[in-house]
Amino acid sequence: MNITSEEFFKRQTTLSEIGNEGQQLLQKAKVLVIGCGGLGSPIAIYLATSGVGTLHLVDFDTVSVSNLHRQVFFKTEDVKKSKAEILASEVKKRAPFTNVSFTDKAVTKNTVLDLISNFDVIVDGTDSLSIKYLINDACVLLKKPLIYGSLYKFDGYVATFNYQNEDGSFSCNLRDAFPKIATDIPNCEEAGTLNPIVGIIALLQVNEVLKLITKTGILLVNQLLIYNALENSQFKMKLRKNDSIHIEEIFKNSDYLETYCETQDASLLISASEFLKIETKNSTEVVSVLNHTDALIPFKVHQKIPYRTFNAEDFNPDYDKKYVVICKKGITSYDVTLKLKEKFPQLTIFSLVNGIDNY
Amino acid sequence: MNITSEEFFKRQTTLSEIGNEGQQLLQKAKVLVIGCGGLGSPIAIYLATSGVGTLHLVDFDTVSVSNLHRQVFFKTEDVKKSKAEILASEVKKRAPFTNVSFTDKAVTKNTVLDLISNFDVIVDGTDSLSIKYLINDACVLLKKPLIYGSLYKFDGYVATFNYQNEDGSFSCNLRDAFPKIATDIPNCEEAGTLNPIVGIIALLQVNEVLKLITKTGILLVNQLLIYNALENSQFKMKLRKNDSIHIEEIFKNSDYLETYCETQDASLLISASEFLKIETKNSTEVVSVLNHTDALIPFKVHQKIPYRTFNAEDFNPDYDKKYVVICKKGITSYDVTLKLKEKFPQLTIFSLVNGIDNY
Amino acid sequence: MEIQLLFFGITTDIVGVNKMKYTLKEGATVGNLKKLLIAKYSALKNINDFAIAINEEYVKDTTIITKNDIVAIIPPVSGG
Amino acid sequence: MEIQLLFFGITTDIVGVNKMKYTLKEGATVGNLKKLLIAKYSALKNINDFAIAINEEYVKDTTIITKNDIVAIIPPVSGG
Repeated sequence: MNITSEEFFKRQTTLSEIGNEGQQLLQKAKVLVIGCGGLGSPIAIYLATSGVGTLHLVDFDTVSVSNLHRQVFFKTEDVKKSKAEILASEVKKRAPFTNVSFTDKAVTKNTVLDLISNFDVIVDGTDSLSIKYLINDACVLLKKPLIYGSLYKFDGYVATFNYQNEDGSFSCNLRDAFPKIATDIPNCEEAGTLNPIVGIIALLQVNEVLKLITKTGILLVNQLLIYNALENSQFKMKLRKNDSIHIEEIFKNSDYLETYCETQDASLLISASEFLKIETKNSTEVVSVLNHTDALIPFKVHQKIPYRTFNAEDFNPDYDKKYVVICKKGITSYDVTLKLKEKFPQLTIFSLVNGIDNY
Repeated sequence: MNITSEEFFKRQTTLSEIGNEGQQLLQKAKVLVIGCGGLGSPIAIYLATSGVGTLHLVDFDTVSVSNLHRQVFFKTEDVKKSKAEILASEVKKRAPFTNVSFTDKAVTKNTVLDLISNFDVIVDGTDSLSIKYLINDACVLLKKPLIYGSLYKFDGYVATFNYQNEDGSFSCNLRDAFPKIATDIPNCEEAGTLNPIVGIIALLQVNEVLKLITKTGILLVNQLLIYNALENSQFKMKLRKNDSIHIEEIFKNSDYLETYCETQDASLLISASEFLKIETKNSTEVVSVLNHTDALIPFKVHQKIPYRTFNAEDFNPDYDKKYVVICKKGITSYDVTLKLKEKFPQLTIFSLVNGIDNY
Repeated sequence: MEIQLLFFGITTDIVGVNKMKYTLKEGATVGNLKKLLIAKYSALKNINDFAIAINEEYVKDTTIITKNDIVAIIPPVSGG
Repeated sequence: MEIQLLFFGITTDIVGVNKMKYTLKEGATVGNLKKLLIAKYSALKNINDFAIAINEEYVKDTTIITKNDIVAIIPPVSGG
């Protein structure tokens, strides 16, 4: 079939904000998408079908079954195949005016500068905090605009970082919001999410790229937009340049390797199977620290102390009991266990490993 | 490959707001998606990969080239094929736990009640004002919740209509915001749009469906959410029940046929080709009513009177001239032509048909 | 008194901006405002089919507008 | 004085809600508030790596909080 770009992009060029001029800017643009998962896959497809002329996709990973609920451009038959490769082939099937290529290797400190140097706009669709900083810092060093997106459960974050103003200065970047890579964030396991917020954040990133390239609308610069899918609430945090941050030095001195969860002290932990053996004993005292006191718990609970109001000072220890503290994921229960052990060192107390979720 | 639902939905069931219980509610749910275009296609795919158990897709139309920039689950090879059929096959390729079927016929007053009666939730992805009212009214009659979405250029609207409250009453519906089908909306031609806002509205609709079925979060009831993609601004209009509206009667008395553009008086119009013949003559006076006075115009303009500030009282007519009023689409220029002709009946004045866009 | 007007959908095109300051007589109703807007922008002649919100709340023609109110003009849209 | 706290990302899980009223001494700074929150919710111990916004504006630890301020606790997120 003979498909003309006039016909393909008719519904865009009819917009006075875009026109043929805007369409040509898109055609000439070179965009790099790093990460081809929940964010990266719609980003790549929507950018290509918008008419971005050159697109390069990067992801080291292969498709897994638990990706499919939110990475909707992969099909069941794609499981175990390269994400970047499959996504590039999906782009080809629907975007005849886009030149698409891919890299199926991880981005590292050694490769990042070379990788981004040939592109006009960098889009971050990765799911690793340290790689997000690596990309941010590299964009600052090479003066590239970065379209940032990320999420946790129902909260999605979006921003356009390091955009060059007319006076030559650059807008805020990730380190103006979060100066250092937070280590020790309590929950390192994948938190889970529903697919709409992932798609919404991806499309807000696409929207930034199109606005930036076609010089239309107002970019999300010097701010961080947060969208919450449970309440449809939008929050915009205004940012300010932090002059005490020297990214060139940081880049030189960092290795950008993953940081890991705090390791929990094994002597304060009880596994689900061990707990099963003692849970019905009279000497066992189960303490729930769930905030929702009416949550269904699959075993008997003797005390409910919502974490929100927990205070070690108020606790009356019974030294004849063996305490097991439980919560959903084993994070807040561990925290309570630590505090009680600190205050009452003679107490026999354990946190249920990985919480009710793993019971 | 053996794909289990546990593995497929792992990242959803891990959320305490969803869990296995929420996943089962999704599996049992029957959702009808009417319209399989820019809104309907991501809606169908994201709902299916979220685990909605039964999905029925409706669209009478076939894929055209100018759909492809925003209807991203269709590929170039799908042009001229049935949208509903292709979309159903795309669902099957990625959602092993969804039972999907389709209808490739238009929804009419005669078929709508039968169509929606078997479903728990109705999603409107259509692009016709009168069909949107038809679906709304049918949902009210059959007491079905309706997830509404629509858009114009960069503005997208979303709401959950006719949701049954615990006391048995129903939340607001489309007619509480817009009591009657607006006839005569100035611009009936397709206005054009960029693909991210289309996808964002679709995903906000998906988000409503998932919240509704799993009883999670806060629904967009008794309000209309408007998202503007150019400024990333969100506006929520609170609605109130309008007791003077009797939908049963309206349904009985309406035919829900498309309303058309106001017809412009041909004696006040000049076509692009006629205009070409006279545009360089001394007697021709070209008046631009574009609001952007620095917009590029592909021919000589003698006067610029931004439509925003136009007032027929301020106009000094020169009866020796032949006036041609121009704008982008021929809508505001026609309006100005009408007003000037009314005030100065002897004036020779024309509006350029379909505006600069068609020149 | 001064109020703020917001425009959505097709009304943004008709008026040419998506917001503006607007001066109105004390005690004016939504109905009065509609008439004034039609007089100024005749392409808004269908404004009676549009929704009007004051401070994000749907209002009727009889509602009285007060100083600094944010009045939104919300037409139906039909794209999909 | 009373202020409003908003929580985002992981902090919603730690605290169990996404907003709450909170009472604070007059003249308290963002730094003071952080310490109080860590004392109450020890899992917020990384709060120094989080962004704090008052009335939607990023602030430093030395900023003084005033009555009715809306203070948002914004942790980094890493999902993609």
